[in-house]
Amino acid sequence: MSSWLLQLGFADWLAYGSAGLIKAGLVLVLVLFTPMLALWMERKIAGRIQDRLGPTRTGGRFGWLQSPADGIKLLMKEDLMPAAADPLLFRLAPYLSFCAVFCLFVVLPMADGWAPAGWDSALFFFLAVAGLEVFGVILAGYASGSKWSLFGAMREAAQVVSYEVPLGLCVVVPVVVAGSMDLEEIARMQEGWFTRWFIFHDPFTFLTFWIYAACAMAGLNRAPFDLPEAESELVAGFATEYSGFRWAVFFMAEYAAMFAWSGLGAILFFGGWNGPVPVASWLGLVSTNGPLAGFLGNLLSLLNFLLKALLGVTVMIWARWTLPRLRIDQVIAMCWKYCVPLATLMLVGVVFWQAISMEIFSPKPTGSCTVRCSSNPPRLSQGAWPEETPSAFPLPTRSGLASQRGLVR
Amino acid sequence: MNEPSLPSILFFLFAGLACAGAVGVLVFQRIVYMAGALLVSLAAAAGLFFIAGADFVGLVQLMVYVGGTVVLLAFGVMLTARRNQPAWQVPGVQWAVGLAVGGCLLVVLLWTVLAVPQWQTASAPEAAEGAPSAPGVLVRSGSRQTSPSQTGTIGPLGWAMLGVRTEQADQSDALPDVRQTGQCGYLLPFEIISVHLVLVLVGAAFLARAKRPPEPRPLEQGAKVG
Amino acid sequence: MVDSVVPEEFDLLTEEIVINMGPQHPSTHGVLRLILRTDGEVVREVQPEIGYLHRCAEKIGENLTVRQFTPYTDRLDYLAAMNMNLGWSLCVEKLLSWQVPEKCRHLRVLMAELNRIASHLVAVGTYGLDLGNFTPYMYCFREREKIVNLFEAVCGARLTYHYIVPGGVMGDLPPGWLRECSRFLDQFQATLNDLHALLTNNYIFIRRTAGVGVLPLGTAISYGCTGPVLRASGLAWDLRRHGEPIYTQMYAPYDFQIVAPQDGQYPDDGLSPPVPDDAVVGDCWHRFYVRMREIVQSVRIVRQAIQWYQEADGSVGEPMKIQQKLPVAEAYLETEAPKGQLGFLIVGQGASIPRRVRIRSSSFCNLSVLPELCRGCLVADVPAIVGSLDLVLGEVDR
Amino acid sequence: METSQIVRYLRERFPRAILGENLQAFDPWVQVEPAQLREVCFYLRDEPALRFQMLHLITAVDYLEKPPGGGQGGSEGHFEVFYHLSSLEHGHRLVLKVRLPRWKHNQPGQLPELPTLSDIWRTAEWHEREVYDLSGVCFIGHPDLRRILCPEDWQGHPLRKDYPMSHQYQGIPGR
Repeated sequence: MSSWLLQLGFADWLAYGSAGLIKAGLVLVLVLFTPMLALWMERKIAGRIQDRLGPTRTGGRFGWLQSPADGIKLLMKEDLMPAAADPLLFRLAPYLSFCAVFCLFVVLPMADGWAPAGWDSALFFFLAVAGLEVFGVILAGYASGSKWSLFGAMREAAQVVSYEVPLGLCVVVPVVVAGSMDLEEIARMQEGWFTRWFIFHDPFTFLTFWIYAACAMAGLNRAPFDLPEAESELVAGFATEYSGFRWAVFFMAEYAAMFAWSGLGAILFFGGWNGPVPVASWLGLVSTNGPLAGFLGNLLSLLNFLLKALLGVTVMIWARWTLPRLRIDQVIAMCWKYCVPLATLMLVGVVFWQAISMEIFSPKPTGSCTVRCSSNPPRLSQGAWPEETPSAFPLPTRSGLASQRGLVR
Repeated sequence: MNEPSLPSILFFLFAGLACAGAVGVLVFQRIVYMAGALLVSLAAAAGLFFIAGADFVGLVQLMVYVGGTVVLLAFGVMLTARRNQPAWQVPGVQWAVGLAVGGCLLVVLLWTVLAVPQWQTASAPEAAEGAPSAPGVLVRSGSRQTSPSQTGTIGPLGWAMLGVRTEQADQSDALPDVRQTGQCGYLLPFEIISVHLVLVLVGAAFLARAKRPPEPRPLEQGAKVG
Repeated sequence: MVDSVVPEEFDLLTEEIVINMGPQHPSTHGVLRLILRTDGEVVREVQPEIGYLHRCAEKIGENLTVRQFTPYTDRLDYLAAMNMNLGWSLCVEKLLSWQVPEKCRHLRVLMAELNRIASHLVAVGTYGLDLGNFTPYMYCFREREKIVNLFEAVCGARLTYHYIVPGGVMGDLPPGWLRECSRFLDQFQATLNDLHALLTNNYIFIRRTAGVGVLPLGTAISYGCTGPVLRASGLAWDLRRHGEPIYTQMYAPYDFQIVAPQDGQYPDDGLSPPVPDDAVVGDCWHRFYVRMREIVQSVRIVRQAIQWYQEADGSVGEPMKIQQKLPVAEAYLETEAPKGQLGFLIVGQGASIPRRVRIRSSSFCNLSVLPELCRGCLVADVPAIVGSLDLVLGEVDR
Repeated sequence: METSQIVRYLRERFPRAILGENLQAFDPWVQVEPAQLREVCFYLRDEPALRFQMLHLITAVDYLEKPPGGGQGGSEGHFEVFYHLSSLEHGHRLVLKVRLPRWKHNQPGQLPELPTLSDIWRTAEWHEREVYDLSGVCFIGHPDLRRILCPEDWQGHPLRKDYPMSHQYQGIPGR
């Protein structure tokens, strides 16, 4: 996009600026649309689980205008702020949370090449920004001035901060398998049949997915780990004093984060934009035969990705309406006593699995192979890596990885 | 100043933010405002790293400092949450001493900065060829045609972990066999030491816990809640 | 030298906060205010404050005749109004030493047990809500609506029925009502199985309730706890079997079990799941489980009551006259309400208006044990314990 | 165990404390002398043959002068406090009655006094608070004698017969 604008002769800051703005706009549409969709799904699924219909009147039989209706209602609500509140922080908190969640979407690759901004350390950026969201909640709890919201904020901070650790460990497992932190690279490696998905790659990644799912739900404060907004104890946790649009922003941040985390789960374990069956390659919708086919293929991939993410959101909603809530000490104990050790075990397991599988499938010729760097430090995903590279240690080289998986480079 | 280029604009923006945040930490009375200002300055520092092309360090800055330390600071603030924050009145003398010491430090810094040869000739930063093409890092065109000079730092870091001296690779084309020359990189041992350090700190914190019997305090009869 | 006081590890002396939970708190059932002195997450001291729903029913009782006071008894425990009316009517009949015809007794048992099922359904549903699970609440209220529709068909009201009155009942059953009632009972067991799956056997529910708020039997008796709270602590004491003759004769022909754990296990009724191994007798889980099993027993009683009612013949008794004179005597009678033993004391003074009406509320005594249960628990446990006591503040405050 | 046997146990143990009894009433009761109430209650609870573990109810009944409506009733003003006890082991029931003057030393405003039973049966703590709150009987030795149902700053005791009905509370008119 930016290079195309550059050719048109714009000044570089104008070109990059406008390209960035356009992409930000697209991502904003996505970040605003998914909470509305998720809210509608939550109401409908909750209704089904509880043997009732859910919204049916707003906008036709299925009540699909319910979310915009809620949004408008929240917009029209009076803008309340408690007297004991700290005015600046009280207003700032929801937007801080929302921006953090917005940044999560920046690195999610919707299709091959369709990532708003992709580095080769995209996953790391995802984790770094995820840590910011809890700061918004803490500010909200503190700025509301009431004991109960302070309680809620402290609980949430304790929970989210402690669940970042197992989440970080779980996320590293697919990185070890893929050998790169670039989400597009990880997704591209899972092309083809669903057997190529990392979740079926080896028993360790399979177990890691379930730990990831549990930790993601806990990290998002979704039931059965939704302590901070535990209605029964803390009324509404940190969001007690919020109403109207500010509360809606918190609400959107939560649902968008839910979508982002299940999207990340889809990329890391369920093959990102690759469907279970390689339909795109059968229909020839690949970028090699023309930009139009490539575009259609990417559209299909986008559909795949969105469906997988929504599947994850559905599971979270389903869990919320069937399971009671855990106590704060049980949640923290589960994190430190079960999730972290298990995730570490899985990490060690997958590392050995990778090392052993490479030794078995592509034994090295005798003598040591030295690792040789090309002129500029090579980028792993670039693949500009000479075939046979001697390495100082009996080290599985990149090419070993490539040949083992039969990737044509 | 000739035609402003994107990196220069961003650079000034982030540098300004960083300085403003730092000053904010000093100026604000309320401790939560200080935490907010600290957050702004550290995030701006992360931005500076991104402009400098060191995306990994930028991310680490974001994750460790902004995501970790400031959250812990806010956590600490909330645990000792006092409604009426004590406003520290700083007597005049301390202001004077502070300004004096700060001033000297500033002078020394400015003197050393201006003494750097490259920055003397060029007034505008974009003239310095050394600055890697930041835009490539920040806003990468979606269609993966990464400009040739595009240098992600994750890859080389990975190899450096395995003992490859990536920084020497730039000079000589063929990398000498690491074992013969014995110039094995020490990044991995360095990392292990830091992890070890974390464990030691956690152990120390655990051992240094205060040990004293709890004194039960009965609820005053008919405690009326204020 | 081993120091005598074993120092409790103290990481950080957190400052204790005094917090108000209620009276508008969503999880305290009705207007109950709890003053919690907490140290971080641990609750050091709980002090219940009641009286927000105090209407001084006893003073009203001293200004109305016994028949006029009956609607007030509906408003005590508004979730089990039939049982309240039954208790009041039996106490008046004891004072006047009346006997109601057998058909009326079976009809009263039928109504009382149906209302017990409805009351326990509310208790189970709101308990799920306290622990964060919204779905069982909906299932319970769906079934309760069916029972309330049956009551509406009988006496026209859905919550405060004023159906069982001293001397008999206000009116006989409408035609087809019994068929409707047995059809409800037939499809009811499916919902119970859903509730067991959602709550009783749910691992998280067990972790939240097993071993929480353990009430030893001695403390329960000393604090006057009765009903499911007492039975869950291991004492098989049910006034329907161990009460006064005027009350136990109503339940004499019925075959049902008294639900109480004998050293951790329950008599098998074939429909309820087993007890998990980390549930301690007298904890929240057992109080919840006793109510679930009592629902099963009440269903059995209602089925038998339908048979007995159809076989019995004669009138269903006619309500006493408004200005009925009371003897100069006192009569105190306790009956087994869903929440516990509900007692009425009437002191007659020869006129139609009694000298004193006194109401022994079971929730009042069950609530008084709360400070004992909540000492040292976590803030998240307080609603779990309050929910397990199944309090109705209308009965506590009178 | 028959109530008459229970009364005989009591009379042997506390000859002077038992002032009267009525076994033919619906609920057989025994009148106890206020001063020795605590000893009688300890005995009733701890005696293996009696084992009255449960205190159901504490009630204060106000026998003021001739009630309106011409019923005979008691003539002079006095208070009677009922204690309903029962034993879960033996299944028998007993009512203790204590007779008190309406006012201490007959000066209006001085609440009559009774020893507390809250350390014998823990349920007495709340019941005594309620009797104090609504009927105005002071219990000596009660750990936390406050009003339980009415607001803290409520004047008067509503269940007394001579309670001014058109009471006004913080500007809210009574009847």
